[in-house]
Amino acid sequence: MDILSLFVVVPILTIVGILFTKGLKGTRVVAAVGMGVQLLMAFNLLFRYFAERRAGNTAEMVFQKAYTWFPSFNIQYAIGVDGIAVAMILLTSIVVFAGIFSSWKTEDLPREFFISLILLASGVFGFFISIDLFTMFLFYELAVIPMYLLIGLWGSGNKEYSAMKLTLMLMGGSALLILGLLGLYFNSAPNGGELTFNILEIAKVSIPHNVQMFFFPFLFVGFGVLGALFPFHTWSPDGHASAPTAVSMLHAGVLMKLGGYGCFRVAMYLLPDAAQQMGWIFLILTTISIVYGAFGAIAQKDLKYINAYSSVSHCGMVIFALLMMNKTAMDGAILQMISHGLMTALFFALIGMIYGRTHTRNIYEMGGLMRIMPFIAVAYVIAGLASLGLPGLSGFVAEMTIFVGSFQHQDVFHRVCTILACSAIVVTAVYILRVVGILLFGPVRNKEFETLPDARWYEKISMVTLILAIVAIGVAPLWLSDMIRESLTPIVTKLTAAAIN
Amino acid sequence: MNVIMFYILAAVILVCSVLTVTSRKILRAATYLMFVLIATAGLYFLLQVNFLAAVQLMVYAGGIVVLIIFSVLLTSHIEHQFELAAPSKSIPAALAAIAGAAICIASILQFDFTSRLAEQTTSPDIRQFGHAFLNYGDGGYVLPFEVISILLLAAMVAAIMIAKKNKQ
Amino acid sequence: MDWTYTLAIILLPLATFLTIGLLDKSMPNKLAGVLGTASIGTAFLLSCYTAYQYFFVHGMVDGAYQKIVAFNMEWLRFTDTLHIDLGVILDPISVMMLMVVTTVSLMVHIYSNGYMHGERGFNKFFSFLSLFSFSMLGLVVATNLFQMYIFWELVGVSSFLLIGYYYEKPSAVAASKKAFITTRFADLGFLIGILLLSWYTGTFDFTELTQTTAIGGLAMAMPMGTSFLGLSIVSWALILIFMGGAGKSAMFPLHIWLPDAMEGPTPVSALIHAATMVVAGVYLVARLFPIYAIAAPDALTVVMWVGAISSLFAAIIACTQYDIKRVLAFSTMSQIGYMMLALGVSQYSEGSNLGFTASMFHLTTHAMFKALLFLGAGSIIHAVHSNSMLDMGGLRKYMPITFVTFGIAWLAICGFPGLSGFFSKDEILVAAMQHNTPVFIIAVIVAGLTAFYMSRLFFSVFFGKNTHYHHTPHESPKTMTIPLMILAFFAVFAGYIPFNEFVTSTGEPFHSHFHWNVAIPVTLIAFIGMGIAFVLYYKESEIPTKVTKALSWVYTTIFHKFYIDEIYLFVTKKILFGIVARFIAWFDRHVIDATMNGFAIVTNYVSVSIKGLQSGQIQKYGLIFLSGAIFFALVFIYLFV
Amino acid sequence: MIQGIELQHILIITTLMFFVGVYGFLVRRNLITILMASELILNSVGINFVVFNKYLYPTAMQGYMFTIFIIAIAAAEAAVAIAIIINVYRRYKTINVENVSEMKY
Amino acid sequence: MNLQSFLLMRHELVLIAITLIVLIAELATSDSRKSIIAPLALCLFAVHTIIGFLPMEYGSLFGGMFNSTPINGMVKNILNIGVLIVLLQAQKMFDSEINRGKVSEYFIVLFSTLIGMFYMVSAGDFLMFYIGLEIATIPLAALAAFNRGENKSAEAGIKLLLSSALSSGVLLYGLSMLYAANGSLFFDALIHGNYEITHLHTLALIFFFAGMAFKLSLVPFHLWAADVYEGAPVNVTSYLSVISKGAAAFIFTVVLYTVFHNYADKWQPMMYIIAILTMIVGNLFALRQNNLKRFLAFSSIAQAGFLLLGIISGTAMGMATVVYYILVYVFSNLAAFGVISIIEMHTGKTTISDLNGMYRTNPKLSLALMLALFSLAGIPPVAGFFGKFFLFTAAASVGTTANYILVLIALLNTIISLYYYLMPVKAMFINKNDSPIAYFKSDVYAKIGLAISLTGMVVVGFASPIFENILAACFGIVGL
Repeated sequence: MDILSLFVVVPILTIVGILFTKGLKGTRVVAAVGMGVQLLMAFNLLFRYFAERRAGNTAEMVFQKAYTWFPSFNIQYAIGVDGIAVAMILLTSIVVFAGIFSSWKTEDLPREFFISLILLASGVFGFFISIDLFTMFLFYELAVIPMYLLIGLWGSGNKEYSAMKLTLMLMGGSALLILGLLGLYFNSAPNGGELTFNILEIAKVSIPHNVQMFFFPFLFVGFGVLGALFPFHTWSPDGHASAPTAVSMLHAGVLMKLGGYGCFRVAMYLLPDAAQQMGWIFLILTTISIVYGAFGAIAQKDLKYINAYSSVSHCGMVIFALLMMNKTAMDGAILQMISHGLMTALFFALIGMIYGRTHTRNIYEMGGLMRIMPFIAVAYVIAGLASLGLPGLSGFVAEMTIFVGSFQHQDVFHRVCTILACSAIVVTAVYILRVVGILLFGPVRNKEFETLPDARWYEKISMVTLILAIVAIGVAPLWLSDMIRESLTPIVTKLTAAAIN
Repeated sequence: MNVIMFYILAAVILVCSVLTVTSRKILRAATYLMFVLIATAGLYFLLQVNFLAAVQLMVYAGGIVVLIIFSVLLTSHIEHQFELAAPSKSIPAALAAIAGAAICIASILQFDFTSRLAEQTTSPDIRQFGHAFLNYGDGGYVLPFEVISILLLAAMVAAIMIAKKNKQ
Repeated sequence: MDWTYTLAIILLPLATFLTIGLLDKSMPNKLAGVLGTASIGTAFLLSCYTAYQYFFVHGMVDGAYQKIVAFNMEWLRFTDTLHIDLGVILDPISVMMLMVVTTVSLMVHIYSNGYMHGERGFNKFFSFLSLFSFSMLGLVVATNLFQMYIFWELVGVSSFLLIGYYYEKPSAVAASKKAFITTRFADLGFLIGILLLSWYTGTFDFTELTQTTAIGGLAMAMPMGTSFLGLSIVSWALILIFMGGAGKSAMFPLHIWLPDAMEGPTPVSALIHAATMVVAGVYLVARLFPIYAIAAPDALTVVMWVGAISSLFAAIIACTQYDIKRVLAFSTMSQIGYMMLALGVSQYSEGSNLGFTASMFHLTTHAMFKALLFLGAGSIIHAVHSNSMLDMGGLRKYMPITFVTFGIAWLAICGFPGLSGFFSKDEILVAAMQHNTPVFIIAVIVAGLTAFYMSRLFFSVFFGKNTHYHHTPHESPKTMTIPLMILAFFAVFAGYIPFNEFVTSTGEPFHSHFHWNVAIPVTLIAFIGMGIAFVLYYKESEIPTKVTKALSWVYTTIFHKFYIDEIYLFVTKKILFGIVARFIAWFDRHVIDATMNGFAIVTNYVSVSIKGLQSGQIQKYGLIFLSGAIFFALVFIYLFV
Repeated sequence: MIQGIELQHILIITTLMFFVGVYGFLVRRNLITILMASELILNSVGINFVVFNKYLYPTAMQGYMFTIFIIAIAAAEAAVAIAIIINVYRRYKTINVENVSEMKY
Repeated sequence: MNLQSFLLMRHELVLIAITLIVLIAELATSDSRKSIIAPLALCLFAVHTIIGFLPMEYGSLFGGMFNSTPINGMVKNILNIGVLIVLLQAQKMFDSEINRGKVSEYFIVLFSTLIGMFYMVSAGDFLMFYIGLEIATIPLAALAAFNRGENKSAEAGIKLLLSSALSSGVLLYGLSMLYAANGSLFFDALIHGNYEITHLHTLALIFFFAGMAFKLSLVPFHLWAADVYEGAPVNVTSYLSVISKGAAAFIFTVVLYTVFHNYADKWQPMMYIIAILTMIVGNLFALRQNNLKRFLAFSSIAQAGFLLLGIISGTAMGMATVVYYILVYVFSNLAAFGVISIIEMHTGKTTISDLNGMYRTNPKLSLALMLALFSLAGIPPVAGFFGKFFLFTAAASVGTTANYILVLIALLNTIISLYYYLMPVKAMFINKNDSPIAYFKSDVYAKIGLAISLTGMVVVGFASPIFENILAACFGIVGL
């Protein structure tokens, strides 16, 4: 078994293992062990990747394997990773691991919960290791669909509505996506030869310009829906608000990244001319996303809504940076994906913990939590600081890379967009501090909350894992940034060549 | 002579067809239907396809119409006069039928049949039919002949199945 | 010479922060206090050693103090040329700042051991103090703009944490929020400035940025030509960078957070909001001074005017405030305005760079006497349990040490001859006079006002009416008074350091002499200010009330700080967060989301409205069947050939 | 071939018969009369096949044969139809087609 | 022609033999021993299914009336598997007092219709095609009216029979015109006929199309379907919606690709319109349904619309995707019907709201239904995803913008369909219910049936040789 396929196999084995357990206790242990192994494997992959690169392997993707699956369509099970995928896999395994511990006390149908959760995770892993568009899409859908049950069954509030809305909108996105994929497939051999779904193969040919222009919007918007691109983001607030903790973590932390990842790996990489020509439209949309999401967050009272809008803003930043189409900005975009993944997961984990104790998410009903549950509160402050881009935490690294990269464009349009996007960091500070001020500081508003307990050990594992990752990236970003940058070379080269044309 | 005969038959077919679908008494409708079918058989005779004409008479006029009359007796009051169809129903139906007929006739008239007319015609006799039915090579119809028996069996069993009362 | 040990100055506080922060409650308070103090003490000693090494052992090369990069490592790479490094740079101003920061910080640490005694978050307080020291030192030794920005943000957040130290007090929370957001807004300008500047220069590195030849090249290059609203792009970049500095240094109009920041514990006010963090803006401009002076004189003019206006503005307001810490806060703002003004009137050439040196000089002396003032005020508050001057009076009897040390600081800030403030102020005024008369006049007025409001404060606290106290105020413990005394020493003698020998814009020392023609009139003006205050406040009198009544409209406006806060509140709370944010939230739910839901609703509606098709009537089915066939026949026979 | 009669004439008649049947199918209320109408339809098609075979392609017997099978199938269909109609009558006590519409929408 | 030639008709002949054995068994057994008939028929049919997979030769019989080709054989095998599952699910039905007396009739009629379909699938001329079609329809009407005790069943029977009479009338009229225009009813002759396309040709095509569209329940020729599906006994409904439709879809494709391949300019646009209409109307009606059978009826109408996407391409790949989708659809829809029939037979519940909270009492059934619905909706990892994806691929392979738009419309329709497919899932998993369907043990046969369908649903997707074999078999159809 090759090192990459294991990332899909281990979750499936974990699911099988869970099938043999009874009750919450066994289930969660199996899930935690499985995902712990996954986490270790991710680190192993990271080191193996570095070793491979150091050994002078300059292939675009390493650990490549390809098995023909449907020969007549030339569909392959083709896998391989570059630095970006490795980073995303690492992110995913961290978030999933933390997610398992956040759902330590899932009393209702625990087996089903963990199975769905891990199924979702395996979809995500599969997505990141795939270089064949078909399998990639298969895993993509696999990751999206368990969301319905996860939200509908274990969620809270108006969960049925939210779950349905989320599922339908995301599936709407994937509907556009299929069209785009088919377009790519049928134009993958313009000069004759075998059609292919393999990203690396398609990247070698130059697809006719009019074809690019036709399919780019489908692919980009298709992925953009999952990446919460304005105005297709409205599933996000409701969905996140209703989802159970671990699901919000995974969804905002990892699943939304699939959107951004697809945007550049598929839409922009394979259709560079169209990306260059139509980028401005989406750039406007993402600029709106960034500012709009941040302002949207200010007016909310519900913790999860605040974070959901904040995600809209941050994920907007991801796509914004991608559309700047230079190495630095795209590097920043991917750093931002990872950073946002970690901190939003932390946020949702914390919100889950707070909600689990107070049974409210309305910030005005709480207050002074710093005194009642200092551990959670401090973690919340850290997450908040990461979110508003404090140096030393991951958010800063990502945002600065994005801004510096975006500023490499010297025309007025890009500059204005960049400056508008920069201004969001102020608004971010406003809503983060607003929450911190109301929720954590100030007097305790509800006397009943005085006796609530602080974090339990499993919650601490969840929080500490994420915080460690946030700090690790924030303090020592160079290894990650370089790994991503070097992997961006082929993509940026294509985009640059397209710009010259 | 044939021409006159044809037009008489044609008139009977058309008029009785119309009467079949407009008559307000059900038995009369059945009778008109029988006339249509018999006239059709007449047409077959006129075309010198005698075997077919005989089949038409026996199966259609003799079998089906009797069956229908039976069921009429079982299910309806003979004296019962139907109400006329509501205009909201009959007008769209009539329009659709007329439109359909118009399109079909237009297409038929535009088609160049004359160049395809056979130079000489044959009138298959019963022997030829017999050969065709039992021939399994080119131009043979033994397969459909056998297969239709399955249909008949199935229809029979099906009719029994529906009509069968539980033994209790 | 190996300078790597300077890294320890920065890392020691960081280690302390992590140790105390992570162990938190499992560490005894005493130990935390001692550990924090010891670590900053070590840093202080190392700084002294560094200063000694830098100025006296290493000394000048080619007649100037050089920039020495003691340590540098790549931290994050953006492009081939643009990368963030973390490192330690040593040059006159950074060494000077190291000294200032570690000194004040050490004093505050010692002082806090007493002041914060028994507070619940004692350990947290010390860990935050260490965090701040770390950030501030990191800022000071930054080798490049982005490192500066990084630590800039970190000091911002430490300031936020420390202002909000009493987090259960809503006003403290609000103040911390306000401080952070205001400076954050300013930092936005800083960031964009960095982006602009770095895009044109291709580097963040101070050494490269401030090389005069490079600047010359920059001046020749394209950006000088490209102008926006009449100013060159470099000017804009530098103005934006200055905006960051103005935010941190509470310059008009970004000063609104500083008075509120006094909600923090008093040692914090002394350390962060008087002596160190708030002068970061001045330091920033000083750091980039060559570019300002050579490539963007326009920007420097802006610096000058902002400084001048701020100092006047703050001085006027300070005259009317009753909260002892707020008076000091406005005074801080005013003095920093002075420093900015001094930078603004300076130039990057020999002979006319007096302002630069004066500014740095004033920065140092101000740090000493202002920290002393704040710590003294803290001592008073500690005793009286109130911030309001109205609750105080005649305290000299109860708190002799505080009285004496506070008095020294008071004289120093008023520019009493012989004390530190006198010398540094004098240099600033001279520089201003040489350069720009209106600014000079403002500076003189401010000097008078400063003397007035400081005396007002001093007299009404230590003299004035004999207030009745609930429990008799008493002198503070040793841990608090010792730092007061040490600082008093500095407040007196810091003025005798020959700054022109060490800290100059070019690194080359210049000769300077004392300008009696400026010093004497200004000192007189200061005395007049003190005199008026003496008359009004030495004894309880009716005159102040009468004056205020006579000038009621003006007085109210000034008392309310010219309503700047209210304007900000209106723009931010009401318009941005109230109207815009709410509108967006509404828009999102009721327009965009509704559109998405609309698809579902329309689908459903259509679904219901066509259900009649499935009527259950087989003949209607037949009719539709037939119509369908006929429709297709029509279309494909006649229309679609 | 009927001497003197053109193919088109016969076709017009059968087409008319076909659509009369269709009309009957669409408007008659009694299930049995609907069945009768459908017999008209089949009958008209039968004539078509015979006529085509006779007039156009006399060499093979495809048309005749088709008609024979149509007749057979019509018989089977009628048998099953009547069985079901009687069943309907037993359940609904009427064979008015408009009443046999429990299932809709 | 020799005796070995009969081996080409192996599927049909074995099935006829089985039918006769059942008939004889009915006559030969006493009343008390009638209960062995159902298992007997089932076993025999299972054997028949297996025999179907034996390697066979291919060729043409009876002057070209009967063709045996690889793809025909495959389709027959697919139908066999489907029928086997239907029979497994039907076993429970014969336990009831009312139905006990008509077991053998049920099998005879059902097998006869299957024979009809086989002949239709193998037809080499329109006569055999028509006879097969009618054999596959007329007795089915009787089956729909199988439940004597129910109004709805009788209504379903008469509706099916009468509407099919009209549609076959139209179809026949079209065939007669085709005969007039081309002079033959044999597919081979029609393919090679060289002629310009006149109005009469077009008319023939359209009437033929309408008749087949009726069988496939394509909008606007679909209206009978929902009522009949709802009224018929659940096993008959599954048979109608899966087996009958699958066979019709296949032969429809074959005829379009061979006989009418010259008319592609006509039928492709027509199919374009009908595909869009079918998907939209089917989905819109399915949205509102609460009765499970009616719900699946409309869903299967929409599914037929998707199927057209494969046909429209006019290539071997298109045909392969159609056959593959039929296979997928057999498993998916029969799994769904299987669960529904189990529920209906054990508890008498037939609506979606009855499913509320069922997961907590009957988790396995719920999971099975969920997987089946996911497969129908085209969600991985079950086969429906592959089936739909390939259909879209086939439609897009034409490469015109119009076809991409068609695919887009289809994709948007999958979203609507996802909504209603999730409704039962929501009912079972999410909705709370104080008195959900109590736990019950399903009978062994039904379990086997479900197991086969579920296995099929998973295996068919992932095991690529299945698709590859189908595709290989599709090459060589004349006209491609």
